[in-house]
Amino acid sequence: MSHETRPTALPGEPPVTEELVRDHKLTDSEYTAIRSLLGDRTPTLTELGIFSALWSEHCSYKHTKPVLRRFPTTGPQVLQGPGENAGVLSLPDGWAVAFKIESHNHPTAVEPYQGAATGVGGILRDVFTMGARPVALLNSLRFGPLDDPRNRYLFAGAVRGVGDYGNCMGVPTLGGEVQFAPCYAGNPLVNAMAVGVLRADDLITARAHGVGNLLINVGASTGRDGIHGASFASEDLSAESEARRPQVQVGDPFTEKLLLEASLELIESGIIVAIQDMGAAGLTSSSAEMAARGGVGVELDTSLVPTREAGMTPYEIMLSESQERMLVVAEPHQVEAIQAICRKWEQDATVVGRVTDDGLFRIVHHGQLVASIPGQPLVDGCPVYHPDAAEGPEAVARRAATPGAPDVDPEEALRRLLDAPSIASKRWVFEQYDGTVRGRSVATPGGDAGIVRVDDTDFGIAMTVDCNARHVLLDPFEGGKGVVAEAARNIACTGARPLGITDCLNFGNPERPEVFFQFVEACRGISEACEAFGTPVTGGNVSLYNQSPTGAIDPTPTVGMIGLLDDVRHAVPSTFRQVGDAILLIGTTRGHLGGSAYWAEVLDAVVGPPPPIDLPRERAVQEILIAAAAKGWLGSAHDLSDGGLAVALTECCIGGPWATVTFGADIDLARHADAVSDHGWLFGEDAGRVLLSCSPEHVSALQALAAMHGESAHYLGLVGEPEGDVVVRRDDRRWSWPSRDLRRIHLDAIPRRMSVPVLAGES
Amino acid sequence: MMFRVHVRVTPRPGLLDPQGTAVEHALHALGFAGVGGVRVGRAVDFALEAADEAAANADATRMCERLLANPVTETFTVAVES
Amino acid sequence: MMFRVHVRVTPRPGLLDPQGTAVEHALHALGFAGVGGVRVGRAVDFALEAADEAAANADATRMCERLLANPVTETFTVAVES
Amino acid sequence: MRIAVIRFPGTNCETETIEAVRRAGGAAQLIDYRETSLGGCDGVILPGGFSYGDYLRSGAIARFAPVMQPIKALADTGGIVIGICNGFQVLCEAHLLPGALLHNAAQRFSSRPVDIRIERADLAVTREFAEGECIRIPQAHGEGRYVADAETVAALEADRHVVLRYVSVPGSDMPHNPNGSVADIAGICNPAGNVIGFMPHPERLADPVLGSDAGHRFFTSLVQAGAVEMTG
Ligand SMILES: Nc1ncnc2c1ncn2[C@@H]1O[C@H](COP(=O)(O)OP(=O)(O)O)[C@@H](O)[C@H]1O
Ligand SMILES: [Mg+2]
Repeated sequence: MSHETRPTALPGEPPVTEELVRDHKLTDSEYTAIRSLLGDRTPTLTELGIFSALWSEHCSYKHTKPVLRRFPTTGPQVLQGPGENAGVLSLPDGWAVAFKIESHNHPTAVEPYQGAATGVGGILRDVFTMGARPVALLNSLRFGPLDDPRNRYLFAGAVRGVGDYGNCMGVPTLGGEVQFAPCYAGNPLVNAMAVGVLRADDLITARAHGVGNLLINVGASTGRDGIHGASFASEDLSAESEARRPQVQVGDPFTEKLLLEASLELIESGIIVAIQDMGAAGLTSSSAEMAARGGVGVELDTSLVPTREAGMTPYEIMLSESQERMLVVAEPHQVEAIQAICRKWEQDATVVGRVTDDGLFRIVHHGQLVASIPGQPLVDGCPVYHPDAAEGPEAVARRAATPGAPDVDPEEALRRLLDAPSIASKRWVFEQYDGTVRGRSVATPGGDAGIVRVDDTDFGIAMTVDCNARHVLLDPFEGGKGVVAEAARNIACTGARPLGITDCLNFGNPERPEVFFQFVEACRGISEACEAFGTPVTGGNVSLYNQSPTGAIDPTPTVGMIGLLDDVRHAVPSTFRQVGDAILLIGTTRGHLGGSAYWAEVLDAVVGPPPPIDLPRERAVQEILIAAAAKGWLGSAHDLSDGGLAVALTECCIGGPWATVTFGADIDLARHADAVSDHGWLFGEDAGRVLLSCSPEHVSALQALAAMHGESAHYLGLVGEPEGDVVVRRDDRRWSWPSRDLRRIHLDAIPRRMSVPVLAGES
Repeated sequence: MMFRVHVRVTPRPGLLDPQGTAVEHALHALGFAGVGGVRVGRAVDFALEAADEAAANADATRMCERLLANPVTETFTVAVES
Repeated sequence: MMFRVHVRVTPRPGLLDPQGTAVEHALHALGFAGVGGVRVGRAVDFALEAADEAAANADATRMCERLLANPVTETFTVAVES
Repeated sequence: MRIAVIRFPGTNCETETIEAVRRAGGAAQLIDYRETSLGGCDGVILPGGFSYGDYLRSGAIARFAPVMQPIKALADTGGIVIGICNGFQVLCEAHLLPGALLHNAAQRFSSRPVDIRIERADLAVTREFAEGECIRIPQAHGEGRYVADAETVAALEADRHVVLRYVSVPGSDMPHNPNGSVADIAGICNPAGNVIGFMPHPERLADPVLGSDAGHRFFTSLVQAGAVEMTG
């Protein structure tokens, strides 16, 4: 390879000017830092591109590092915390679970189908890079209202993209969420989460070591896809950025399926030192990060990288975000064995570089040295920023406000809530996702959490993604706690014990104090809740600059949580199962309407303080659910979230997405929380509440169990006849709805709106 | 006047076309060695009522821009015959 | 000689084409009233090395019969240009 | 009987299919698409998935894989060949079964349970059922709309080659036919009854731990069929 020490520009390469530097989204102070790093010389174009990628917000976390450091990340169950491609928690019998969530928001705004599909492809690679076989997917989606054709187009395209990629990979999608709000119209959110299982001792990390070891490019060849994707993901979406739009990344799930099998076989065979997927900033970040983690240098020869198009420059090859590629480190004598395994799976494996002892990140192209950068500072030498954080006055005002509109009659209000796409059934969405492939799905979408059985054991992994962005907007700290609390409640409702989380922090421009305030406070809330629940943060992803001409998105810190269900035969469904079962409500009702879906969707007012979160009591509720499920006392359990008791009761009565019967119910609120208003009782969103059903003989035992944990299980009434009415009584008031009508409204809300054609053009 | 319109929608040059690649490999495996650069897209045929050929062309082009083709990832050609 | 081949594969006449119907409805909804009989099929483009145009045509036709079109449901047309 | 479960590039249901056969007490073995023999197996399952990414048409490219030669030979000599989902698509493309499977009428992937009626209870995968019995098992596909010309469909009906049919059950608010298949056809067989293809996935619901094992009897039937074949 090359022995020069000073990199030189390639013929015809533009000189690095101040303008070019600004074009690469590097500030003057960052550029000064770069020059001094390089011994006060001007970087080559290739070096500039490499810095712009690794020092982008997306790769460097330069605005968020100090805040993220405060997350609790340890616990007896943690095998791998933040810093690797995915977090890993230990399971019984030597098993482990690897999981991670990641955003693909900006690519989705540009091209929803490919943007969402490649988001799923990327998160799957993060998981199998750890040596884990992907066993489940989840997705968290945010779009503008469905009455706008552009939003319908983005929504339909993203859902199809998520589905097509995961379906082709043979990984079931077991959970997710979809919300609609005007703030996402210019800037949709697509967060994809993957869950994989592995034997704990097969865990492999992405650390390059062993001077003289080789770097091997495995998988698809490199094209001009998504060049500058990393810095693209770190700027506001504007007309101008649309123009500078990078070549769209196209996903190939067929190749990824083969790459998955090849990678797992390489890892199991024990013949490789390290493996790392090529995600954002492709070859650049994968090689530089592996080298930095291992404290070594690397030299890459870009002229050896298989390319899809002729005449690609080292700049393009280093920054390409072509999908379905992995970088492997191995001892030279293993190359043939590696190529044999790759051939079996019809994947190319090409030596493109080697591990060096000088700590330098060197790029050679046809024998010419085009980049030579000190490796460690390249990866973590980016200046770190401490932006101002201050709550905006309008946020304070919003929290203090109350709706202008008068209350709506409860029977009508519930119908409108169920017809709101954010609350309505998401069957139209998850029917496009294979939920049963692999034959291990214990709970498919439609309940509180998905459950997948681990291989042929008795235990299962419960999983959910949640974020009530409205609550976070109104009070980032309480809202942040609430996100973790809702996720944990969803997990515990199935009978599983929460183990840990991964987070995807979607926010606006951090350089705006009111946005950074939301970020800091939400993270503080998430941290406190994770401490209280013993569910450490094992990794995640930050997506900032979710900012369109119409302003910043609501703060959307999505949490993906994993839980352990000791015996999948004890999995608790979320809907009523038996006429005559007793209906109990765990938790305390104060009629808290601030930040509620009722105010937002029916009274059109996103105002008020969200419900405060009492962490010890949340924990108590989880313990009650886990214990009761293990005893087999629960017919069903469903947490109260958007829309409060009325919506939760409806969801329990109308059955799951494929149910053929609906149940009536008759509950009486008298003698419970008398001070609470009718609307507060029906639609209030006090946290820490769960609606249970059980056969009558277990009522007293359940109430004793609840009392033992300092909670109460209020007896509300009975599950009614098939196709019966849902009846709620309170003193002299009586509200009632035919259960079948409620089901129809809940199920038709989204399909009805999507039956109008969606446009491909006019993007 | 009634025209027959034939639209071809194909992946933009430079964009990865996994389907085209798969088809190319299959064709080679079937012994069609001389094949290269396979791209797979959509063909849309329809009848179109328009004042004259120019108008038919203009209409069809609008249809491609608005619905039939995805401007971000695809290019299209329109052929009109009477 | 190198030729460019354009293949169109379309659903057999008489065979239901729900995608075509959906596209037609969408076009009507967008105000393109003059459209009718929409059929959606596949367009396959590739380069082909062959002795002469007749040979290219013959090869491309074989490719359609063997792989590119399903005789049970589809018909195809081949256009060769040098 | 020893069942060869075929893996093409992109196949993704091979593991649960092998497990389902073994759970029913049968022997199953994974066979790679590059093989030119079935390694001594005397029955075949083409499992679900996305062979060759379903590019061009599902099953269109897999049809030419080397392993299809011994499979055709086995089928011609009356050996049992089962195609599930993508496997069904491959069998149609390979002309071992009539007709074709096109994109779902709704133009969307459809993943959900379907209610199906067992129209023939005398075949290798149905002998443990009663004719007319209805069961609910999962289905998940984007290209499951069975089509064939009118004569073919008429012949399928007349000769009772329709094996499984989508049926509507009271209270269900999903279209009973998930993909627009002609005559609600979910599965068919060849005239000899030894080649069978269907879209639903019994192997995904063949273990009581999952809350139902409605699909289990497809595989006990298959194992039975093998036993009968050997003794008879
Ligand atoms: N995008 C999606 N993908 C898969 N499943 C989804 C998606 N959106 C919603 N779901 C499923 O629909 C059900 C209801 O969603 P949601 O109302 O968010 O549940 P919860 O309020 O309990 O968090 C859950 O089972 C969830 O997994
Ligand atoms: Mg919810």
